[in-house]
Amino acid sequence: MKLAGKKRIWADYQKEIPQDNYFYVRSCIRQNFFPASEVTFLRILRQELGKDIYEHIHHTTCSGIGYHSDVIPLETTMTVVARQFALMTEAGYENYACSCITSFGLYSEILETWKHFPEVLEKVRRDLKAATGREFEVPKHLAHASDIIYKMRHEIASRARYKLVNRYTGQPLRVVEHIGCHYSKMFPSKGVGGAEYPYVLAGMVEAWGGEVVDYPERRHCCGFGFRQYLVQANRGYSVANTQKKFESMAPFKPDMIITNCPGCPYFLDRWQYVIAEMEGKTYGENGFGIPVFTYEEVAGLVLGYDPWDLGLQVHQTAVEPILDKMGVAYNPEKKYLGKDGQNLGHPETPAYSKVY
Amino acid sequence: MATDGQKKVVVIGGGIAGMEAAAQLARMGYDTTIVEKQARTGGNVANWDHLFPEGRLAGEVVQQLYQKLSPVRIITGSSVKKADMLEGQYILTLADGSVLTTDALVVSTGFRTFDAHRKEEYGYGIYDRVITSADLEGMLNEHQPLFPGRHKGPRRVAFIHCVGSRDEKVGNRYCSKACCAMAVKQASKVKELYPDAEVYCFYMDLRMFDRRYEQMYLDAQAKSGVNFIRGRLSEASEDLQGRLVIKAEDTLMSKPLKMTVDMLVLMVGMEPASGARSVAEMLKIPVGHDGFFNATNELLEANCSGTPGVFLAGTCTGPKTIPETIADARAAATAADAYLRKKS
Amino acid sequence: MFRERFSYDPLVLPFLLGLIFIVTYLALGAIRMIKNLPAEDKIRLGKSFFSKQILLSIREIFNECLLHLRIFKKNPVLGYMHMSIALGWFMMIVLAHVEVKLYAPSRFNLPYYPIFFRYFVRETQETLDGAVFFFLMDFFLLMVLSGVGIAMYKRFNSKATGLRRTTRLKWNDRIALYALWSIFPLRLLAESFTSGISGGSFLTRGFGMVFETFVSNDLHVRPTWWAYSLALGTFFFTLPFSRFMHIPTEMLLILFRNAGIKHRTTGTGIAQTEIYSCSRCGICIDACQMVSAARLENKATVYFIRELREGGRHNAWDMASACLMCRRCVEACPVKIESTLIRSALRQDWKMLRREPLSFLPVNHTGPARVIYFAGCMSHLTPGIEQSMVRIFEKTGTDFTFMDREGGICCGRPMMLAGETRAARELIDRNKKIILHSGADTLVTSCPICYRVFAEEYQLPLKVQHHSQFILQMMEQGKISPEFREGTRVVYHDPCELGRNSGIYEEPRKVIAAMARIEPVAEEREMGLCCGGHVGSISLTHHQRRRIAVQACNILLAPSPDAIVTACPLCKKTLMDATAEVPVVDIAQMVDNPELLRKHPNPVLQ
Amino acid sequence: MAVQFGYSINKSNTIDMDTAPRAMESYLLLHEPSFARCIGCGCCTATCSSGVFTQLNLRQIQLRIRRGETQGLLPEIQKCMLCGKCQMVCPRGVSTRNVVLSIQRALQLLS
Repeated sequence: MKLAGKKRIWADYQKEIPQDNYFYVRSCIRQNFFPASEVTFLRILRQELGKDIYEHIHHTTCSGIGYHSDVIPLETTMTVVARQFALMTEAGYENYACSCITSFGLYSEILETWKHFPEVLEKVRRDLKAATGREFEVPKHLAHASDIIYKMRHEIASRARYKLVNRYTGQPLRVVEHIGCHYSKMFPSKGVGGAEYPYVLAGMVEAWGGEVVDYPERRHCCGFGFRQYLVQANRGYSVANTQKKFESMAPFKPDMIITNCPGCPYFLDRWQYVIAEMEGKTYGENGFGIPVFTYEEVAGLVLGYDPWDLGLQVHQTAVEPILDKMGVAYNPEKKYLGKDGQNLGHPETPAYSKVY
Repeated sequence: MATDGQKKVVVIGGGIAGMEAAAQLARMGYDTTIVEKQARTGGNVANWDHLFPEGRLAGEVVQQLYQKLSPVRIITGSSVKKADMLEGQYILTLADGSVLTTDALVVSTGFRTFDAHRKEEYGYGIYDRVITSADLEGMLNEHQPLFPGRHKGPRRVAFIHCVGSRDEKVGNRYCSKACCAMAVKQASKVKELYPDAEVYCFYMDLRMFDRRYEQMYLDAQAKSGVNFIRGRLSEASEDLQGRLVIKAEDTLMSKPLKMTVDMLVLMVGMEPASGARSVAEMLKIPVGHDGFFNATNELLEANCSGTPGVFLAGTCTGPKTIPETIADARAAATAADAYLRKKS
Repeated sequence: MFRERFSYDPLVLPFLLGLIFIVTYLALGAIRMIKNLPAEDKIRLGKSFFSKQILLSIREIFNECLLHLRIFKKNPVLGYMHMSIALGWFMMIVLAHVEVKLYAPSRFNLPYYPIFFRYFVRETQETLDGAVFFFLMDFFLLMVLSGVGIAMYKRFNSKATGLRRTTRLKWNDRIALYALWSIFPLRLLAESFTSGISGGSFLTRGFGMVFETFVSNDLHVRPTWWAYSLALGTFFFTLPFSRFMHIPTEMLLILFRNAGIKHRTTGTGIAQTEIYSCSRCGICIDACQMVSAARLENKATVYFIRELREGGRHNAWDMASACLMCRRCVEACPVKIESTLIRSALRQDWKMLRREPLSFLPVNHTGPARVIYFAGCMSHLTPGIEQSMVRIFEKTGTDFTFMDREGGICCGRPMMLAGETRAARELIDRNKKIILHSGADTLVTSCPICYRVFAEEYQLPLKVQHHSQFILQMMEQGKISPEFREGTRVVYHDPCELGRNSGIYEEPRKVIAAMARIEPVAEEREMGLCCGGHVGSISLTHHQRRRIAVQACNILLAPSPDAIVTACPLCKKTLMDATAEVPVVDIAQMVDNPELLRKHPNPVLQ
Repeated sequence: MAVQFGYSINKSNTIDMDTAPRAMESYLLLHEPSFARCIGCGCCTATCSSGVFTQLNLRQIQLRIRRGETQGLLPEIQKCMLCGKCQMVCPRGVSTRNVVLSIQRALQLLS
């Protein structure tokens, strides 16, 4: 491996990420999967970094899930997206920041389409006007939320309480970075570091003291694949893809996985449980799985936020081994307590997956 | 050297096309000068080890061409920066400020190999054991071991055809013509040097068009034991041992295929030489979308640029094999001769 | 009555021991071979001893084992060589015994006595009464010696005896051969040296007198008789391990054959007898096109059989799988060893994996019609033949149905040739159902490979015809009458399966002769050439096959014909691929469209 | 299994050349060297007499052996009637009949 070669590519794929004043849109499914991640993002930007970041109450789905599941045509999707842009325009923002990778990919696709086919843009403007009476401006910048954390990675590092370092050995933690397919595979130039060797998460890992693991199936999809998961009969295909990744990364003995997509952490996390239950196979140390995090969670951990405030208790693959390795203080007693201190109940103990 | 009344020809580019054209023009009695950007003549061919189909040594072939250049003036390490037409003559200003006048020009700017970095997914420049066909020629030429200090046991090598050719993604729709035969040649060579090695060629189509090439292909299969897999490489990655895991579809099996190899050779295609565009602008030579020069009539006037007195030779008009390049260079010299005779 | 010098001498021991050994060995061997016969064949053999078959056998044994008439027919020099040694030696033995019976009846029961008679007795008035014996013994000794002389010369210069190649011998054969060669010169020496004492005739007496002029004969008597006895002993001891085993075995083989014992699939019984009957004369080497064209000398039948005899099953399998099964070697073989049947048997011996029934093959009925036409797989690669046949059927108003128009089940012969008898049987059963269901009274096929299996294995209650036979029949009935093309000269290529292996030589020739002049070819009819395409071979490479095809073409084209006519789709296609000089036309196409006989108009190809 | 998921993990259909069994390929290359000459043109399959009735595909069988995908080969290869048409049409001169027979032998020896 020649790092210089990667740096050369990273240098080729740099995008302009705005410094401040973001119009933030949430993901549909993250609310359910890892609900604390988006909250953490806002907390970091507003409280740690003092940025102006605005959310609109009337924001809806971008309809990407429908689009990628072949149930909504692109023109409809475009009009829905145009409405989000109208909300941004009405709120006086120009920098559009989204939480969801699929949304990001879809926005990139739509913006690129409009650039090459202005007549489509005009039609969408007419359609939106006719349907809602709204008008919109095309965002000046489109950023994925991970782009913003990437941009702020050194500032975060400067405030870090913990580093991605194994406190027992002093060695950097070995981190697998998994990029959502829709981040840059379609438009390499829209992602930090391009499509083949994306740097957006690798940059965070490096800044926070970790070591990135490059393994053969790095580029492979997490297995979500929309239709492949949505239909129960197809789930064997979904989990097979996840398994392929784990089989490929396991020899590298990674400590953790960091992701920047709503679906990926969910599937990399849950499918480890399913593989363990079906085949009795686990991929981490001591019979545990490999803990999977969103970049917001990792940022929160680095900044010293309480793991339970980061929502790490909803992870199916136990996160405690990595918390211990990093030396993150946590109270096991409080793991399943709600915000108001009420006991939320303890999940059932699985047969094979090892949990705390 | 020039005698009075002797007409002058300048050849831009001293690769094998330029060398052959210059030698022919000098033989016809013209005062001929080669302007070569690099420090030596021979162009890309001088970088090769041996040449298909019969395995002649590239160095010897270039040397044979060079031996015919004694009456030719060779300016190396320089390039034409400016060209002005004055009374039927061209006045060329070179990089060092010197000026040449000439009655005709043969443009033989040739090709450069595709920059394999641009196929990022193949990991050239990132993974240690990914090399290009040009690199392999260099290694063979210098008798470098292909698998230095690696683990024992049989080694595996994969040759990837069409890297930078027939690929809209890098803007090269055309076939580079010589790489299929070159891959088969190199694959056979690797088997000859390392009989235990497993050698694979990943091809899209095998374009073995010459009467000798199919025999090369057959020998590679039947005698050397080279394996052929129809499918284009999708991506390469490194495993824990630093070997390369490559993925492709075996299209004849309709199944994805992966294998771990010790060396990945990217058969880089031909692109117009880096200075070709400026020469084209200077001399008003029409250029195709792919950057290669367009002759006035690709069938019957394949060496005519459309600009009076400017003739095209070799791979500046598109990928060619060596014999085609030599034939083309001679044709360009003949066309220039016809022009100069008519002019006088 | 006569003056006996000795009645015993240790010098008879090598001979005597050898004789005891060989007689025991042969007796046991014969018993083993007979034991190996299947039960019904044993009964057949037993019955044959009490019928006129035994007389036939005796005659054949006399003709072939002594006179070697078949070799004579093939090659008179070789024939003489074999006859002189075999008959000469036989006569010497017989005469010696007669002599002993006449002059020393009391010694007749000593088995060595007749052989060393000349050594034991002294010439007397009484023995001189039998001067004719002296003459005859010398005469036959000379005869044998002339044969041995030819044999020696042949070893060093095979072409002189009409053989391009002679068998490469192994050490065991060489010892036996040199022992055999030395027997008769030694006998001559020994007798010459004793001729002064025991008598002799023109040869021995003559030599004895010459020798006497410069050596002392007496001193040489014992050493030469010792040497003679040793040569005999050596020969007897090495015989079972050498090619000369054919001498006794062939007699057994003749008995077996005349008893009607047929080849079975097991590779034992008669096959084993045949293997031992091979004299390694090497006539088959020249007949084999794998040798002459594809330069695969070691694949020749003589070596294949030797390999089998010496237990090299693996190599033998290799040799068996290469063979095209054209049967030219069988045709050439003086012993008529059915080596292709032995090869077939060996191919079957390679047990294939369990085979699932070929139930996926449908039985697609066709007809009813009077004639059922089976083009054959290979004819689908030469659609011109099929089209021509269809037109001929239509033109002759034949009520026919085309059994495999849309592709059919293979006739089964290729399977059989590969040793897959059971699977072949399945194919046969399916096709048979279709054929019988059609209600036809005649089955016509375009492919001689199919023809042979239809005729030999299907046991169909209807007439099986190759299309050349059908066409001839139509011509004879006046339903088609092709015009004779004045000036057109063609050659006819006998397909192996149609000619040599099915005996159909004349019908195609008659059809062709009605349309063009047939030029004779150097090798035709029984010794017709194989085109090299035969499915009989399993392992022959494309290049080796092509060499055979080119060889066949060269011989066929020697008379500069306008076209090569053949009667087999496989031959046609193979020869076509090997020559561009003249058109290669099937007989059916020729009848349907005589224009095809015109030489290629393309001068480049000529 | 503790939990009933209603699905199971799909097996990969990727050809993994690192683990593919190559014994049969080696056997064929040794015993019928013309096997190496195949260019996958498919003439054999197109002309196949058995192909009229079955899915017998010699081109693919050849490839399967080269990629170690030899499971279930026996019933496939036994669909061949050995008629020899494929051998007649093969542009590369592969002795296809011996390929078929050698595959059967290899299956026997390697089983």
